Amino acid sequence: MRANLPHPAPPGTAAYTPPVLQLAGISKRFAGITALNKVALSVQPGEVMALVGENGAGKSTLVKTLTGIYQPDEGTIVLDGQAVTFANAQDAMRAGITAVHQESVMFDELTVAENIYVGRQPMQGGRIDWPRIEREAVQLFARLEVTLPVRARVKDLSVAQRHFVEIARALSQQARVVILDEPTAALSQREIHELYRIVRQLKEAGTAIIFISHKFDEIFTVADSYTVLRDGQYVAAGRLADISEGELVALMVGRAVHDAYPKAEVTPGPVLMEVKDFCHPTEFDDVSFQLRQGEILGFYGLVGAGRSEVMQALFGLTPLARGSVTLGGKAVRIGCAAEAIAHGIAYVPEDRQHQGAHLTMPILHNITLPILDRIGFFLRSRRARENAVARHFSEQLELKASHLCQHVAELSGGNQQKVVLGKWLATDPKVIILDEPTKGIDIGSKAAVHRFIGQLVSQGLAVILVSSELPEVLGLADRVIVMHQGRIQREFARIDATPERVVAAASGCEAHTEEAA
Amino acid sequence: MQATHSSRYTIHDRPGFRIKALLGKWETLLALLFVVAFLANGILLPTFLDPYNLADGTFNFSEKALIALPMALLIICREIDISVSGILALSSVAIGVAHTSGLPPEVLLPVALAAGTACGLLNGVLVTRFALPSIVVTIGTVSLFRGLASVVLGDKAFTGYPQLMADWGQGYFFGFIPREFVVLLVFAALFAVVLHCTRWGRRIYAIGNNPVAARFAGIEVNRYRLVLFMLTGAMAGLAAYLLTGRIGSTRPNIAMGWELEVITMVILGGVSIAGGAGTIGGVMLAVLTLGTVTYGLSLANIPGIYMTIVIGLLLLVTIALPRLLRGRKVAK
Amino acid sequence: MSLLNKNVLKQRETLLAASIVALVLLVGLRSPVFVSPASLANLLTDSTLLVMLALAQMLVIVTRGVDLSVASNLALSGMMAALLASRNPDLPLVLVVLAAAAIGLVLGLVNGWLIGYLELPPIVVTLGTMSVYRGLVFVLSGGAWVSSHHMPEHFIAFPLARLLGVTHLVWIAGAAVLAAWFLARHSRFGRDLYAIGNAPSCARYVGIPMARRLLWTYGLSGLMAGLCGYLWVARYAVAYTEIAYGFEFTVIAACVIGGISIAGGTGSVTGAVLGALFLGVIGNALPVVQVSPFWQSALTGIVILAAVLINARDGRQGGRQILPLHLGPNRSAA
Amino acid sequence: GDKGSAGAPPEGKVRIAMVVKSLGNGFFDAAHTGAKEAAGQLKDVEIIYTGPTTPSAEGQIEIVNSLISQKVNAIVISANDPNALVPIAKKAMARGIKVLSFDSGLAQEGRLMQLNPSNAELIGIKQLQMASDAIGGAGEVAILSASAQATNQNIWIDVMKGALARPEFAKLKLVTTVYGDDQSDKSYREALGLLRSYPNLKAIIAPTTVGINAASKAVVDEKLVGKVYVTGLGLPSEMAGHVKSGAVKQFAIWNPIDLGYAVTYAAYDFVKGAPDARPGGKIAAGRMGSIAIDAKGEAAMAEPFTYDAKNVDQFSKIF
Ligand SMILES: Nc1ncnc2c1ncn2[C@@H]1O[C@H](COP(=O)(O)OP(=O)(O)OP(=O)(O)O)[C@@H](O)[C@H]1O
Ligand SMILES: Nc1ncnc2c1ncn2[C@@H]1O[C@H](COP(=O)(O)OP(=O)(O)OP(=O)(O)O)[C@@H](O)[C@H]1O
Ligand SMILES: [Mg+2]
Ligand SMILES: [Mg+2]
Repeated sequence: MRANLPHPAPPGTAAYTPPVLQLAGISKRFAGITALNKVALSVQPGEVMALVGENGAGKSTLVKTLTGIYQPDEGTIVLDGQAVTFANAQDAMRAGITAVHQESVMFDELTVAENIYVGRQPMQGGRIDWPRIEREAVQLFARLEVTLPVRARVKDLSVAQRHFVEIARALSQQARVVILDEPTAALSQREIHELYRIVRQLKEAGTAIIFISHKFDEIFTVADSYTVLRDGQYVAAGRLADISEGELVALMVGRAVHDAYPKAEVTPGPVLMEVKDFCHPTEFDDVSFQLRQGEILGFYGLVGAGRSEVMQALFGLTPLARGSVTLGGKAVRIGCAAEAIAHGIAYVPEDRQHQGAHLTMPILHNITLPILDRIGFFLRSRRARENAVARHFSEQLELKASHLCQHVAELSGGNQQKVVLGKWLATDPKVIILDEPTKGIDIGSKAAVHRFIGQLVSQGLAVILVSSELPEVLGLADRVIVMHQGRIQREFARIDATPERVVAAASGCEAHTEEAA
Repeated sequence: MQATHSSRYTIHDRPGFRIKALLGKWETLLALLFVVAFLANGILLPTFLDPYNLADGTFNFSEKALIALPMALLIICREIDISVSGILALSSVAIGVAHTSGLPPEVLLPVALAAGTACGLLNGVLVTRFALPSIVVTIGTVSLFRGLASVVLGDKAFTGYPQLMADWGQGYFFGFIPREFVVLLVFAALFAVVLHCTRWGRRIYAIGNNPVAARFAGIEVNRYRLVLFMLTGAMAGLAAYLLTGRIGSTRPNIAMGWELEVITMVILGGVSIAGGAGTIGGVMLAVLTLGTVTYGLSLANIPGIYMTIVIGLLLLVTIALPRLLRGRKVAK
Repeated sequence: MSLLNKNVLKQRETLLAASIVALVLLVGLRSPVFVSPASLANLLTDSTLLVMLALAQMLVIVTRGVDLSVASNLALSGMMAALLASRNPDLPLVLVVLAAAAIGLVLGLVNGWLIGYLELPPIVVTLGTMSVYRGLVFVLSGGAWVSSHHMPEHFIAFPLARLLGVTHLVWIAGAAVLAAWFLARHSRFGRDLYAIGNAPSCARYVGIPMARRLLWTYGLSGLMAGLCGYLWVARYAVAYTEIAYGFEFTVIAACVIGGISIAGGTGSVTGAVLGALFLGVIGNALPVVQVSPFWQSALTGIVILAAVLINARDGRQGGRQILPLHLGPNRSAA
Repeated sequence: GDKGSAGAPPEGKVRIAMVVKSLGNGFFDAAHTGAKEAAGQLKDVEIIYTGPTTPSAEGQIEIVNSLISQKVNAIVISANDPNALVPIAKKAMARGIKVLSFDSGLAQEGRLMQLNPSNAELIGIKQLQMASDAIGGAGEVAILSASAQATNQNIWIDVMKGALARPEFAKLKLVTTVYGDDQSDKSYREALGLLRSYPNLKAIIAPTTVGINAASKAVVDEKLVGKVYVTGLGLPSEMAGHVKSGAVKQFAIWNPIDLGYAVTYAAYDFVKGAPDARPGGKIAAGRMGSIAIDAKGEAAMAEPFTYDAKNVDQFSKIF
């Protein structure tokens, strides 16, 4: 049993109950950068603390140092009044600190149950106790009130389901501190609400929760207190009750940011692209829609609805069973991505790590990859041109990097996303498809991206915006198409797209109710 | 687009020049190694520095190095070809068949190239069409190719090749620069330009670095793979032409086990087996270093088997040393 | 879905098993002597070494690695065992076998250390040690043969001696299969290997001691090679530098045929065993059915490719099933 | 690429390089012993013993290349490929190096002289003779050779096939020829295959050391000792065990020590430019007396010596 020693009150909060976890002077350096610089933080049992900061502020790094994945260069971690050090993730888990990390931690070929207990399977007489693992997994999901086949291989799950497996892993250990690093990034409205419920459960059970997110609405919904990091340094902490959204943003960005959804007023021009009767054996069926010049067409749907698949087919990545595309009046064949790019279509994929970025290549090469044809054959002699292009877009997106030859892997999650975005803007497209473009981007940059989308349409581009963030879709789109189970469920004009109706349509209510999952 | 509103962060074009970065480069390490080996040989072995000997020494690795060039591209592209020595054998047989069936000497080179390319095509098709891992495919095709060679030859051998081939295989320019070596240098330059200065090369790196993202960026990943396999086959065919010309005979066990030596050259050259990194300069440095070391050893009449030990250790040390110096770093 | 997956695996393995039986019968038709009990028993005995090495190799491949040095390791520890036994004939056999295994283990651990703790790519490391170990065989033996009359009787006799009518080789292989199965399915060690193979970068997030696991995986592979080294040398009653030259590729081929993905993370003991048996059958059938010796290599190559293609057929996953399944026959084909 | 006879005149010791098919081969190690003996007697001779790791022509070429650079005085070589080494051998001779071949010969234009251990005829007949002796002159025999490309073995096999026509071998029936690639496991498997496919097989002729060992082991394992006899070419030190086990009654090998000894003397004569060192002449080979060179520049030594239970132990200590 640990003794509860008295504590200095953690900064900004009036602490009556002693904190369960307390950090002091935590620093972490990487090759070049100082990711964390003397960070202090403290949480109490049953407290939900929002950890906020811009991309690259050091949130994830802090999580990793807390969970024994990185070892801090200096500083102390005090758990229940005892200074602790973690050699590896197992130590942290045993001590009761678990996390759902920003990047997915999944073992595709293993079953759901095993994914939860991987690395610490309960043993029984020298061999793994499989029955027990499955039993406990079932109980766990029952407690979370989500239904998942524990024997399924996770590679067969949808992104959302995978996410719940990770959450289950974090909760499988009787944790006293649970850290959620951008848990809602891949989730759609419905799952997000389930997540909230789980968080409240934990809260009532007296677990301390560190909640990392770039979405302020959810921060103010679930969290009690906040801690702000900026450029790896502790900036402020306090109770959310005592602070406004604007003030919080100002704290983390170090300056004021204006409304997140600046809708540039453009009146949609003539029809630019028409998609007719797209069909795919397994993924989607008779998808047809029009896209006007200068229009932002929103695609909403539950994660797994098949939006990305449609877009990837439109971009020539997946062969169609049937379907046709007309661009600017004349029919075009799009057999491969190269042709799509040639026709002025750009697709910004949603899966940054695997589909978007070349992590161990320089920013420069990432950005110019799709437009090498235009830059020239002998790239050596075109260096200046290449640099100019890359710099132009990095600056417009306010990329945080030291030089253009830096490897993308060294950037924070959000900044990686910006590189991918820049890469596709550089193709100077007529139609740009943005699949979850602001996934994991901080509010400051998000505003930048939205401003940018505004600019794009005002220059006569047409934008397809696939997003699982309802406010974003409603805020930006002129029309909203809602997909459900691979088919277009409904289309809303801007005016009559109310959150309720859109969400309802997304979950398959209205009309074909027999299909509702 | 419209005028850039400058960002809050300043981004330089390239990192400031740091001597440490230069020293940290693999090529620097290799160059150092090469110089050391060269000097050591020069000091210890009286016969080493004789220009004629040095020139002749290049015969030992020229053909292998010619295959190492496309192999480097393949490995950068996350593929590998274990079957090169099999291709070489089969191409050599093709030359023999063509020659014995009375074709003129001039067409023998095209024949070799064609045969090699065909083998490469088979590898490429199996890898790209059926999405098979190349190491698996080529483990299969290597015994297929060699097998076919021995099917054609039985227990016979092709000999009595035309002078033209001998000239290219054994001949010299200006009396002492081996033609094979010149051919190698020309191709090395060619490959270096393609890989480092053109958009083809850039795309090869991109594919090796992240094939999916490359596909999303509009690169015809499979076409590049296919072409690289065919290129490797063709270069193996060229090597077959030169080797056959040099030794003037064809047997099914010709060039047995070369694949591993070639791959060793490439890896020692700093090409990452995980793909996406490596330079032709590095590979050529590795080739020269290996050439120097082995030639030195054989001048000292050290049995070949000790050479394999030395080469193995060389490989292990050169890849382990940087890690040991840098200490174990956190994997990303 | 999971059930479906398991079925796919099952299908693949039953298919392989079936084709092995078919092959045996086919050869039997051409030359009946092949299916005589004695011949089949010998076939089994003859495949044991490949089976054992394939099992160890499987564990390695599951971690996304490969061990090219097994054959050299086998030769080295085999030669050491032979020398040991011939130098002091009255040394108990147990000690000789243990020595061979220990040497193999050490050689394997060298690989493991370089790969696990220095995070060097397996193929490169084992490519290097492959030639180093092979060279050492020559150096330590002075290039000389150790042949039957140098070796003590019991040393040679053991592998083929019978217990309950079954050769020791088969008993040992059987034990190895059981051990591997338990390791792969029911031990934390084994499961960690699968996790590592599935997502190396994620292993540290769940606190799997990757370096240590890899160290011992390659150690295990070495141990097996060492044991097989003794068995090989004793079985053929001769030890020289070139023994088992190029055998590493046969072992890898066996794993590949057994459906063990080079990409790591998947692979079953059954697969490894069947793959090895498959090659064993081929190797024993070719001499019996009088195909021209010049065709043998080509045929082996074709067989490997065929097996790989069959495995690949159900290996590739298409798109996901997003559409509801009751759309009609033509669509629901996933 | 000819830079005249850059091979400097032999100052001091005469350096003779012995290039063998592959190192770690008992036969050639014995030949080396012979060469050293000769060197000891000739006083001013230095022997360089070398060869590739695996028996490959390419490997030997690299070695000869370096020997040329070292300007050795003579190269005596047992070639893995009679043609593949000709170009490099010519180059060596062009640079004033005397090239001789022994055991497994080079094509004529590639060497000054070829010292056959014995002639192919003798070797082939001898092996048939031993087989027929073992099985009482009648029955099925099979051949288990090295790789299908092994030059010597193929020559001998042709001789045997030809000789089967002779009356004394009329009752011998050669059923097949298989190849073990000089790998113990494959040879063993092939031997088993023979025993299975030919139930009334009487003898296996294996003109290669790995093969004869594997075949003997197979016969023992199959408990066919006394029913099937193995014979062929092998070294006493490697065969003694199988002779004891009874699987082998007789086997043959020419004396590698004498071979190495003689070829060293021959090379010495050529370097010193002895008047008779030429096709049609003869060489003085120390204790071996003088050996005649025929018009094609070939010389042969005695017929292979046979070993059996009586003498094998005595010789197994020597080579
Ligand atoms: N493995 C690493 N090597 C080098 N630098 C790193 C590494 N991991 C993170 N960094 C750097 O540390 C800083 C903090 O990164 P971190 O991922 O913690 O930011 P973050 O707050 O999580 O941003 P985001 O909200 O985008 O996820 C960034 O500047 C990043 O470039
Ligand atoms: N079970 C799975 N196996 C492999 N990839 C998957 C799986 N589930 C999702 N993905 C991939 O992850 C990405 C996001 O998955 P998601 O469920 O969002 O599909 P989606 O149809 O794009 O959903 P959305 O409508 O939100 O775009 C998609 O590109 C999809 O290919
Ligand atoms: Mg983060
Ligand atoms: Mg999506």
